[in-house]
Amino acid sequence: MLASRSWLSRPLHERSTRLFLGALIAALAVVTLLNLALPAGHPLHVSTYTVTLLGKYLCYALLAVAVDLVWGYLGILSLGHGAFFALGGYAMGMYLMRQIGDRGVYGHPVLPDFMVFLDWQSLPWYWHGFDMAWFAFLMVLLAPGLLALVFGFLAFRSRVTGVYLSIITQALTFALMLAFFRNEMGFGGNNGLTDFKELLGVDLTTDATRLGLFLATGVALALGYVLCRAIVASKLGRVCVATRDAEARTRFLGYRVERFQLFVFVVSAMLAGVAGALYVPQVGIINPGEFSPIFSIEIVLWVALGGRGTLYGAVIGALIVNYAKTVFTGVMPDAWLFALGGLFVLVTVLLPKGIAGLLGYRRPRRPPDSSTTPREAST
Amino acid sequence: MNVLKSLADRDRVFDFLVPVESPVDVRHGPILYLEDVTVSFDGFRAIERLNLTIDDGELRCIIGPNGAGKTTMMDIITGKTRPDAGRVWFGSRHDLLTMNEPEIASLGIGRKFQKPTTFEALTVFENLELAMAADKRILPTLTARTTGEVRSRIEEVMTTIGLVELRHRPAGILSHGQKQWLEIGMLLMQRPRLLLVDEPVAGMTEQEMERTAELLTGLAGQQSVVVVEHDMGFVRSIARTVTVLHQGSVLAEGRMDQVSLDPRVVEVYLGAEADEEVA
Amino acid sequence: MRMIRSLVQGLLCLVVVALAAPAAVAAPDDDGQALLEALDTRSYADKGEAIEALVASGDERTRRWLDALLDGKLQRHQDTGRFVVVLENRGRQWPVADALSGERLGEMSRRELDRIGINNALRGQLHSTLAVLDLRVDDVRARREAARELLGNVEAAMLAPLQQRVADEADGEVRRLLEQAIAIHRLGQGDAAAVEGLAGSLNPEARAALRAAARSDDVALAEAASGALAGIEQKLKLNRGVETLYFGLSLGSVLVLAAIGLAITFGVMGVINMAHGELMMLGAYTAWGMQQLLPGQPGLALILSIPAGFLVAALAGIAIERSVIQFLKGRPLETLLATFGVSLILQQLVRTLISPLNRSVVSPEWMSGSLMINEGLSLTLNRLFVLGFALLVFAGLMLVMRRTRLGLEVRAVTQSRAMARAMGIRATRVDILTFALGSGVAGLAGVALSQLTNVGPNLGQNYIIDSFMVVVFGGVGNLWGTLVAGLSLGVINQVLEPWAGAVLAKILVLVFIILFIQKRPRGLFPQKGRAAEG
Amino acid sequence: MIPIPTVHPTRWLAASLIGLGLSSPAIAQEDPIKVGILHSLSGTMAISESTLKDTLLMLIERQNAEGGLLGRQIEPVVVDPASDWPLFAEKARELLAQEEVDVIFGNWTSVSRKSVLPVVEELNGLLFYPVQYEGEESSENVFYTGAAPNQQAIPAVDYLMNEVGAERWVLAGTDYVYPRTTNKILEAYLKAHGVADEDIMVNYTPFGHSDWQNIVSDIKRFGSQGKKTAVVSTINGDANVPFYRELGNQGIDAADIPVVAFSVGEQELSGIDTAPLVGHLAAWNYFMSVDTDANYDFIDSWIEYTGDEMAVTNDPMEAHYLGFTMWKEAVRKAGTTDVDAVKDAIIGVSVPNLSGGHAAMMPNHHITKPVLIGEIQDNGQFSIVWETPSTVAGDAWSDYLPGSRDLISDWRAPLECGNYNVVEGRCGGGASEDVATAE
Repeated sequence: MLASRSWLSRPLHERSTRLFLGALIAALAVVTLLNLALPAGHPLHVSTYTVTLLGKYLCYALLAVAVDLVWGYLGILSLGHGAFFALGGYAMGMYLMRQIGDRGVYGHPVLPDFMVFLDWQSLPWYWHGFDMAWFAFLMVLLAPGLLALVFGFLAFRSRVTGVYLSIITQALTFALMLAFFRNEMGFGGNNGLTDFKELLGVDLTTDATRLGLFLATGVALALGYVLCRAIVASKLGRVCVATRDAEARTRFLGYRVERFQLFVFVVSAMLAGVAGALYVPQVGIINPGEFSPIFSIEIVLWVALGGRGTLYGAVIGALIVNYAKTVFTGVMPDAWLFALGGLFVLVTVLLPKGIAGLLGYRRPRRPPDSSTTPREAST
Repeated sequence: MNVLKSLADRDRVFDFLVPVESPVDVRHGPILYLEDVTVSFDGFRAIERLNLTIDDGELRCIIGPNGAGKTTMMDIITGKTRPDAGRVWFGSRHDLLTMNEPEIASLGIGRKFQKPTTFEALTVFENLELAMAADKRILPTLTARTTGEVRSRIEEVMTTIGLVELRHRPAGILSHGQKQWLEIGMLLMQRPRLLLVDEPVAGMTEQEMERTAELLTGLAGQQSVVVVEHDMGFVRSIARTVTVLHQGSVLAEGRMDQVSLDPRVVEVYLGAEADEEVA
Repeated sequence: MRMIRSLVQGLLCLVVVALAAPAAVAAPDDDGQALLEALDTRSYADKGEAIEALVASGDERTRRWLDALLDGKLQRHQDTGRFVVVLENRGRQWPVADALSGERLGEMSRRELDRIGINNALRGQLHSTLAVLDLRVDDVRARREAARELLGNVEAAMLAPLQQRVADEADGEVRRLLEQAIAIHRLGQGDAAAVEGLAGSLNPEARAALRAAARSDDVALAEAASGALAGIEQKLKLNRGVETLYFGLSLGSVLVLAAIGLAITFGVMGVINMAHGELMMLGAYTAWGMQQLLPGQPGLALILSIPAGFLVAALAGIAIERSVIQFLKGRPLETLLATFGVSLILQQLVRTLISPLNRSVVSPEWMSGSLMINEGLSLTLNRLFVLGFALLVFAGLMLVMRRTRLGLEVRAVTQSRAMARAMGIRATRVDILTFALGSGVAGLAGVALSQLTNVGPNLGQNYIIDSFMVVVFGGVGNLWGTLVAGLSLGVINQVLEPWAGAVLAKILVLVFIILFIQKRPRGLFPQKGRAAEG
Repeated sequence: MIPIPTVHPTRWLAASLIGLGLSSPAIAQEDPIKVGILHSLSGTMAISESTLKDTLLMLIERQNAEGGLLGRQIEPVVVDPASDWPLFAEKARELLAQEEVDVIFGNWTSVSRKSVLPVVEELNGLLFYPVQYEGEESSENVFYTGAAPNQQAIPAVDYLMNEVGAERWVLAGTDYVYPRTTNKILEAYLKAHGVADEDIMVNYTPFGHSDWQNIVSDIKRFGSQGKKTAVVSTINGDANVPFYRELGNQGIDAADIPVVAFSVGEQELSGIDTAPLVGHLAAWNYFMSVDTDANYDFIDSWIEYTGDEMAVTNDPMEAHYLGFTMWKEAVRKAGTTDVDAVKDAIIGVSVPNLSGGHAAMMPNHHITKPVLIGEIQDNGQFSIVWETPSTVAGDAWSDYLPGSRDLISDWRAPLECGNYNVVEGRCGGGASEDVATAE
């Protein structure tokens, strides 16, 4: 698509995007430098542990961007984005499992360990192909994408909106969680997939790989961000905002609203999938917990906290909350929930526009405060 | 691989939904044709056996007391509400009852709401840009560029509705009157064959009303215009033919002076109208 | 078994036992000591015999000893070798009484006491022994219980005395049971005639006996038995249906209880209260607290905790409304986020202040066990109560909404806040009251749940999602919708469960909800009004 | 509070990095021995795990009171993985990489252990795992002080078969790996003892399942077939309360259909109204009611530590007690806390366990334990009705599973392998490089 180059490159001319990318790249560079150049024990040395941690944050950041795309610009509050994240993660996890080959504890050439000791005889059909990287990576996009396509097609066609939409997205992820918990499903049940060995033939445990994954995530975040910016800065993005604020009006202008919603929803789901895929090799496990509705709500909280409808706000929110979680669970293990809960309450009450609202810099068009009108309120 | 492709140009997935862009056929008579249309909301008959024809290029005013079914009629024409019975034709080719809002809109029927609805978060310019007649499928919209000719068209309309200097202000901050204008502007951008205008001058100053009147009368001719209005003064100033709705069906139709003499009309409407003016 | 002989002898002299006063003073040269000595052995077989001996002895303290033995409260002091009955066996220091004389001996450390242990086999033996004893008491209920206890536990040697009992027995029910008990025994002996006596009985013991007989090699017997079984199975089919329906309704009633409060705060005020579950948790903990305050009277405590639970939760609700929600007027989304924070805080609060562990809430006598409809079908009481309670709460809410000034104002505010204001309704006050009401109801739900499931910090988490499903499925802001939705989802779930399994059933229900919302994007009973807009 | 950025992301990110850097105190040489405690203090598992944290704090406190270890004080490092499995891995990494602890005591659920496993192996840490589990694992860096299936499930079934005379079996469990595996083993074991398929009913329920009406009535029906029926319950944590309540209310008492549970201990019972449960069974390697002085002392110090007269002890607590004591001994033996030294030293270490007899660390990193069967009393305690004549050694690889029948584990030289395949005569694990390169 020749035309696409122009719309894709559009955000690169925006000040906000340049600032964001600059910041991100700088951060990546600094971390890499501090990790490689400085000797361990040096006060400023960034340990591999920290690098992996940051890698995880960046995955969450990408996920948050995906959510902000549908919530902030389309007005669709998805309480089920964790499902897309997890599906992407499982696709990657299945690939990594197949990579273990016969190095599992039972040394079975094909079957993953959990299948061996629940004595499955052969590989279930949906596990085939995941030994090929390209297929697995394709699935990382397709699995969440198709789910979003089907679900969104039904929901938007019958014009399910507002809280009803939110709740059925929640039902979706909840149902998937229960399904993946079932051992009959062949996804390792509650234990999920773990004990990964290597990715694309590279040992996962080496510091180099970890740094690589971290950087890869950073790049993915940058690309994802640019893509989302490109979408929201395009005329299509304006149609989204139009839909969010006056759906009927948009219809009378001749836009097939449900299809725009579907398109953006699917794109967002795929981004979430990518985030999940990058998340799994870094934390070393994927299990149905990622499907839990509470997690999906947490994602929304990151976005709200960072400031919805700004994309970079989502990133900030994800980073802050998860950093806070890491610190609190270590520093005040018995009381960290107070701190986190308090944080949520205070920010929502005191900063309706989130942290982005605090930042001096604003996009030329102020973030819509239409969230205060009753109609938009219940979305 | 072809899965990838289908993802790449998703808008083709729904080819069957893409409207047939065929010109409205008005060689045999009216552009809009309602016959025996009836609709009721849980028991209450909003529209009852309504018959109405609008000729190509006509400017028609529709008046009637509150609850006469004016807005419901517009909902039916634009596909927002489905009637229980009756036929609604656009030209002699398009049965509107088989289409949804976007399809009807893309046929060239533009509508202005009673309560002005613009996209508050978007600027005046963007509002108009969205409204402009263009390929409104997904990828074209995604890759759309605002070309010079698009700009000039928008400029042109902005001057007509007098919002040039506000072009980069979000619609949210416009005054009520300005919003009305912006919405009319959006209609113009659609280049519709038929405009449905619901109470265009509510909350407008005298001269604003005059300009609106000029605008609408100016439009008539190349486009057909249906105006629903309470303000009798305004109606008199633009009306050629007037249709009086009462309890969901046509009470009287004809030139303003005739209609206003019709005793039934005086009773059900003008009487009420008098009260309103008192209130 | 050898015990039988002694049992018979025992039966003969039981008249004395029944009449004898419980606590007699130990005679100087007490043979009781010896009898008990015999019990203190490692081998359970010997213990069995010791028990027979005990019964045979006809000692009037037998009943007391056997009861103590049954509860594991008959113990022996390590040093003195003295037998004691432990009165209260919680903690480290136990109050005890002398087993022989019955005199109080103050407290002893559990460290210096040895329990006379029993196992299930002995427990069974004891049960039937005591049952035989009980056949003589005056209370008809006790006799029926005793007779029921004997079903399937009859031994050959007991036949004669039992038939004697049947003859003397005044109460028809007891007689019927005893006859069945005898028939079951006969069937066990391979007596085909006994099948008649059991035909049509829904009693599980009887069925078990018939099944066993149907497997026997004696063709005639087997056929007769399986014939009788076929008839019984027929009757049981209906039972199954009723049972499933009941299961469904009771599950549904739980859902309704959990959701109904939400239906108010969420449906009426448009507040998406993620802390709703934690308010339920508070209610449940109130029930626990009450029982701590009133030890020994679980029933009273439970009843008192109904108003208390409502109050506590309502106050908590008001606190939340004032401190958080009032600042989020018309931004329900933000309420979702803020109240989620609140829920985290409340959970951790309970963990730190009370304990991360579950708390045990005792169910009072009148709520445990089940209500027997017929021999094959009985409805568990605690769920029966919860079902009734749910309906009461619902009715109560309906009254409040329809008949009271508050209800009127609430509905007005729902329809149009501005208009209501204009008409002089103090919307803020209405908000506070509404939220308090919704929260209070959550508290009530919590009290009820304390009788069904864990009382712990996670209680809320387990119900919040389901509650939202129910409310949305029923149609936001419509109480009837919530009721119908809750009950129907419950029934659907329980109907699916037997063939789909618990997990799959739940998944199917969720999928059903998703698809249903496609068909009716506004739920079962769509309603106009602020919260319904979307 | 965490820094809320009023500046641009870059600066904030930098700030956060420094924050992370500082969140790990600089490590000097002669500082206290660090013991990491990795138990959930919030979330669903807090119910079970938080007491284990306190147990360790108590043990460490007692040890320090006795002058610490190797003349150094012991410093506990507590973190909260919040019942979030990936977080377990992250926290384990934090403990080992940032805090540089010498040993970790922690985990309850299998999934959390599985999630931590790669981390401990990668960073060569020490993990003591105190909970009965499904077996099928033996890691160089993990010591399993809880029961393996052959130390709990099989003896329990033996008891029911021989002492109670059960002929029909309900295997009810929560749907996760521990019950799945245990039930697989039991099924194989039962069939090996001539139990027919139709006499075995297997049922799985989700975590925290709260509506047991249908299942219990199924069990009732299954039990009314004229054969003695027993239920083997691997139902986990929260789901037990409603399960037992339903049992009681539907009138299933232990005399008719005894239920033997593998996950119900004194602590779970303390949250249940035990009246209807009297006589139901549990199989553990330790009961609070065990009548030994060692146990009474342990209980006393626990009650003193918690200040709660009613505080209860349970099997995983004893497991931690054993693990901690063994580690202590091993450190003394090795004269250092160095992981490799301790790993070698600890094999063969034997310490008296609270329920009598000695617990010895086997070469497969499992320990020897007595198996006790107890009946639930109305006071939430168990009365021990049966116990194995001697202690049983934990078996990492079950003999009743086709996949693992041929595997053994021995971490001593020369074998040094957790899953040695005696038939193929090779170490089948990911550890062996030759296989890796053969790929």
